[in-house]
Amino acid sequence: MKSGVVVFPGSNRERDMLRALDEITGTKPVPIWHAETELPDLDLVVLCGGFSYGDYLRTGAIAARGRIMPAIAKAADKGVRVLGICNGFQILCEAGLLPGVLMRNAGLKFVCKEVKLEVTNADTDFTRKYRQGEVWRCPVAHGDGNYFTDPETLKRLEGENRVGLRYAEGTNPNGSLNDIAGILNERGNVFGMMPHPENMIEPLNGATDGRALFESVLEAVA
Amino acid sequence: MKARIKVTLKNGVLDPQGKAIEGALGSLGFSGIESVRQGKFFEVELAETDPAKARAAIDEMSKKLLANTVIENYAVEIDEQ
Amino acid sequence: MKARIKVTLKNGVLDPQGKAIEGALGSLGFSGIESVRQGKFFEVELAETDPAKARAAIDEMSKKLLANTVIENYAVEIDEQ
Amino acid sequence: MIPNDVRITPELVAEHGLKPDEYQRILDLIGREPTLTELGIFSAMWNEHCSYKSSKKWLRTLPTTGPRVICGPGENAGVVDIGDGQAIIFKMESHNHPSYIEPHEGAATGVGGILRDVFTMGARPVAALNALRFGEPDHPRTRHIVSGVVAGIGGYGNSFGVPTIGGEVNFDPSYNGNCLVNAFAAGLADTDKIFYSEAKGVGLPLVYLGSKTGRDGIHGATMASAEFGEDSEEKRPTVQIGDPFSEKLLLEACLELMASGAVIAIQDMGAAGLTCSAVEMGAKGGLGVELDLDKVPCREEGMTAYEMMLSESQERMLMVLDPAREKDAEAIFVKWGLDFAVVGKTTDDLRFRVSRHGDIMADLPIKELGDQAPEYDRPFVKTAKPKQLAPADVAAPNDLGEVLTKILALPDMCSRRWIWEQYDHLIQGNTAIGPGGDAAVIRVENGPKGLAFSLDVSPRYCAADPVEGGKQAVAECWRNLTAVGAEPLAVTDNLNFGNPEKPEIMGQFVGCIEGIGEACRALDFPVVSGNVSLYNETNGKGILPTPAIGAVGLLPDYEKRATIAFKAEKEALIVIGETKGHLGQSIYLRDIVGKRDDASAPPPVDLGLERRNGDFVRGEIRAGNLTAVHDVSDGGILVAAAEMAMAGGIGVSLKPQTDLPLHCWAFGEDQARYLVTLAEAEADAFIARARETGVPAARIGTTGGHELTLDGGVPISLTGMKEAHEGWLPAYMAAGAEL
Ligand SMILES: Nc1ncnc2c1ncn2[C@@H]1O[C@H](COP(=O)(O)OP(=O)(O)O)[C@@H](O)[C@H]1O
Ligand SMILES: [Mg+2]
Repeated sequence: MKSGVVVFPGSNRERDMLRALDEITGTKPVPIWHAETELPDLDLVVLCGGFSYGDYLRTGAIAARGRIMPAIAKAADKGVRVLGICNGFQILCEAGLLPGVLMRNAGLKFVCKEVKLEVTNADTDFTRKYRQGEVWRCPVAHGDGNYFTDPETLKRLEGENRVGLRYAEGTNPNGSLNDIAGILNERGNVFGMMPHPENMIEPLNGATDGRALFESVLEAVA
Repeated sequence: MKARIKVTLKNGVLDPQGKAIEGALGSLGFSGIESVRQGKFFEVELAETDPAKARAAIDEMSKKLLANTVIENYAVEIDEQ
Repeated sequence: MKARIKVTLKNGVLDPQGKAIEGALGSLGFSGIESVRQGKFFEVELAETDPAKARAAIDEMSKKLLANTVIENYAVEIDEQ
Repeated sequence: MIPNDVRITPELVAEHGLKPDEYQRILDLIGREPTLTELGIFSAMWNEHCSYKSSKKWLRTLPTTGPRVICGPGENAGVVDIGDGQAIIFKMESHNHPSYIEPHEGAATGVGGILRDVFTMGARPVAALNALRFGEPDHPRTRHIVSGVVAGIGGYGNSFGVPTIGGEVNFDPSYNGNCLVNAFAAGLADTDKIFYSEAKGVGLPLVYLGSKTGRDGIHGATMASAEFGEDSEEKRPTVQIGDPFSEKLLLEACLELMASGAVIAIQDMGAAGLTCSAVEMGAKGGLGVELDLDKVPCREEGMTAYEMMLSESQERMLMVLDPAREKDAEAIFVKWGLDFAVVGKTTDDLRFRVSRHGDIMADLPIKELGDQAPEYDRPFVKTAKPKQLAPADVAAPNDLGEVLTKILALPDMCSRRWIWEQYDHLIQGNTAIGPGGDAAVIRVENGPKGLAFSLDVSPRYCAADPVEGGKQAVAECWRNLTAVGAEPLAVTDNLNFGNPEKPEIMGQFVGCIEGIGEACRALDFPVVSGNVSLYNETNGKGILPTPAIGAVGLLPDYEKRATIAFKAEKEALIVIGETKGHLGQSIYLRDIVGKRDDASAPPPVDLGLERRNGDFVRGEIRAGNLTAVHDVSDGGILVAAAEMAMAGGIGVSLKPQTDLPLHCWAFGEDQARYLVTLAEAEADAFIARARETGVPAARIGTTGGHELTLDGGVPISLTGMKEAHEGWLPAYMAAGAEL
């Protein structure tokens, strides 16, 4: 699987992501500089975690208007898988590739801890290697993960089964609507989530529950 | 020419900061606070000297970047002098 | 009674946010932007009906919580009606 | 000709923190009245913070060399060889006064400064820790300072992208008006790609990199060394704002530039930015420096030479570049969107010359400014030796269990989760042991090596007996590294004290350094970097002597590490080291019996025993014989056992074999001790091995169940202990109005 990781000024989990993709997909992912206007031919484009442009103004707001974004939107239209983790999720929302916004955590504090995630839709390109309803361990590390959208959009998201992951067992760390941790676009090829599966892939991390997420995409594009 | 932009959350959009501030003011002993909403405020210095053109430009900037129109409203004020 | 509080950075205090926004507006193709400063904006609904009392209370709140007077200034506006 | 605009009055001299004799020295040096800019430069270079004038004499007594030391004190950070052509580069630095004035930005810029010290030398930061000291919880300002400092540290490190994996926190009235924020950072570099600040070569371009210069923190350096008085409010506007985003860009740009081979010398702009960095680079290289301030990128209109030379705007660097590579260098900085300007050059005349609008604003001898700054041998009185406290002198409580629960919920003893959950301790994906253990451990990229980090000092011990307290701080760091299976390599220190012009405070300083030096020598634990913060007093009230030690250890294989959590039921719990029930200066004595400022002696530190016991434990960990390890410190055996139980979610029943009064056995703080667990079947053989090496080892209990029971006493539920332990800090912070 050919994958690439977009690097914005202020991205800071690109190395974690590159390592995870390398290890799990067996193919070296390519870093993609934000100032590019075209993407190489890829099966998966990842927007990684960090504080792009310091997360100044609004998280992900400035990156979402960056030079590379039109190319990413184009790829998404063509059906290329796009995965946004943490700041990547925030960027996808700001760019309109996913609905809603990620607001300040309800507790108003940055929170770095392990949470439980329930797979509420195992029939997606990003979750198919999990069982429906499976609950897995994953760390979060963010100050703005409080997913919010208007009632209509929320109804559609739920109705169309586009909530892929939910915080489970009372571990919602940010006040997110309906415990939403990760959502899909209509077409199902763009996925955004706040937690960090790339930091849950080897025994060192305490568990390997995050691997299946990347293995899902691997299988989907195969 | 100077422009001032106020960005506020639309009604119905939850405002974690506002809520927290409300609570904090309460525990600081302030009473009779019915609601607190937090927004943003920008001051932009422009080379443009024509107020109309300036307003148009600022409006553009607000739509394109300064406000997330999904959840936020904005109001522009232009300093004539 | 409604109060509006504008909180802005004191002159000369570094404003990383404003700096980043300035850069972003530039790369979005907006020209002639000389400077951008970001501040905060609060709307507070008060039970208080006496404008003078309201102003005094808001002033207190601003000093104590809404503004960090080490680096920020604030300005209060009271809505009479 | 130098335009001498401003008359230099005695008031002006005093305002710059210079003593009359120091000003006289300036006059003798330059043979004329200094310009205002020159006065500012002298005040910056000769203040305590930059010149170490009160501490130098004593710092020299510390051991700073060893087979693994590549670079000791004198550079931005210390450099230690960890094999395979790799080095760990680390240092700790204080930002106490700025953090008291504006907790969030003060702490944030403190983190920014120490990260810069590390990547200035070519290292990518891989770990950050912090040692924090706050006033008593009931003091009206404490909560505000805690919340601001923690948010500031997290806000900066999280955005920059370094895992913040440990530290320590104390609350004490002596910090009411003067909190301590000591930030530690460590980075990895290849031993053949380390960069230094010593300028080399005459006529080479001096390049300014990073953010623009504003009026930030002017006189910050002088402030950082000035005792706080009622007027500290007025000092406020000098506080700098941290910009972690620019710092992250600066990191990437610097590492890229260094890899390109264009960098000859580099120095970050910290305290008194442009002045300190330019003078340090020239003085170290035996070169003069010429600065044309008109070339300095400015954020504000009409900045004067004085302001530019004293500005402490953050996220800035000064470099000497290979002229042939200037263009590539500039391209890299443009790519990262940072300012880049040639602001001067090196000369061969050993002068520091600064010009503005074509006028010479300063023309000074660079050596005397820099490495030949004044030095004092301050008078001191040694702290009187405290008296030993006999176990019998301390009353026994009626209910040990109740006391244990109380201790677990004390401000100094409770869980710090509320703090470290605001720090990204997982980023970079190499965290093997995060916050909450004895030492934090990270994997060295791709393994198998690991690095361990710990910050320690017990100020109450240091106050009672500076020498023993200094030894103990080093010993506890060494023990914490050992307890995870690491070989202790080297230390950095952050010496926080009161006003050195007071002989009894100077006596504390001298005593602590003596103890630190003795311990570092005995444990082959060289001091490779550090920082001194003096005048930590408000209205004449001195802080407890707080020489924080930061230590680094090496694990050949990070998989062979030990953690404190009980792993299984029915395992043997064994104490290593001798338990004598020493209660002098113990948590039990201070917080349960209620004797603060008690004059009793802290536990004596026997460095021979430390080494013998520690080496044995480390060997057993590496041989894979132990399932859990925890060093015994504040609160004694009972607290250590409770922490292991809570961490593992497994109870323990304790059966002490001792003729000591039970509370002395339970809460005594004798040094050089560890608790370890291993399979029941292996216990006897283990104890035998220990005895062969002359290491005291005694079986004290068995793991299992969901309670802690002490010798048949009333069982204490794990849940109850956890509630007490986890509950205090969140409840305390929630009780206030802080955001
Ligand atoms: N207590 C100490 N022990 C050992 N070295 C010290 C101590 N205090 C300062 N140093 C060393 O003196 C040099 C200057 O210290 P400092 O001014 O804090 O560094 P920087 O200028 O990089 O902030 C550094 O190399 C530091 O390691
Ligand atoms: Mg430095």
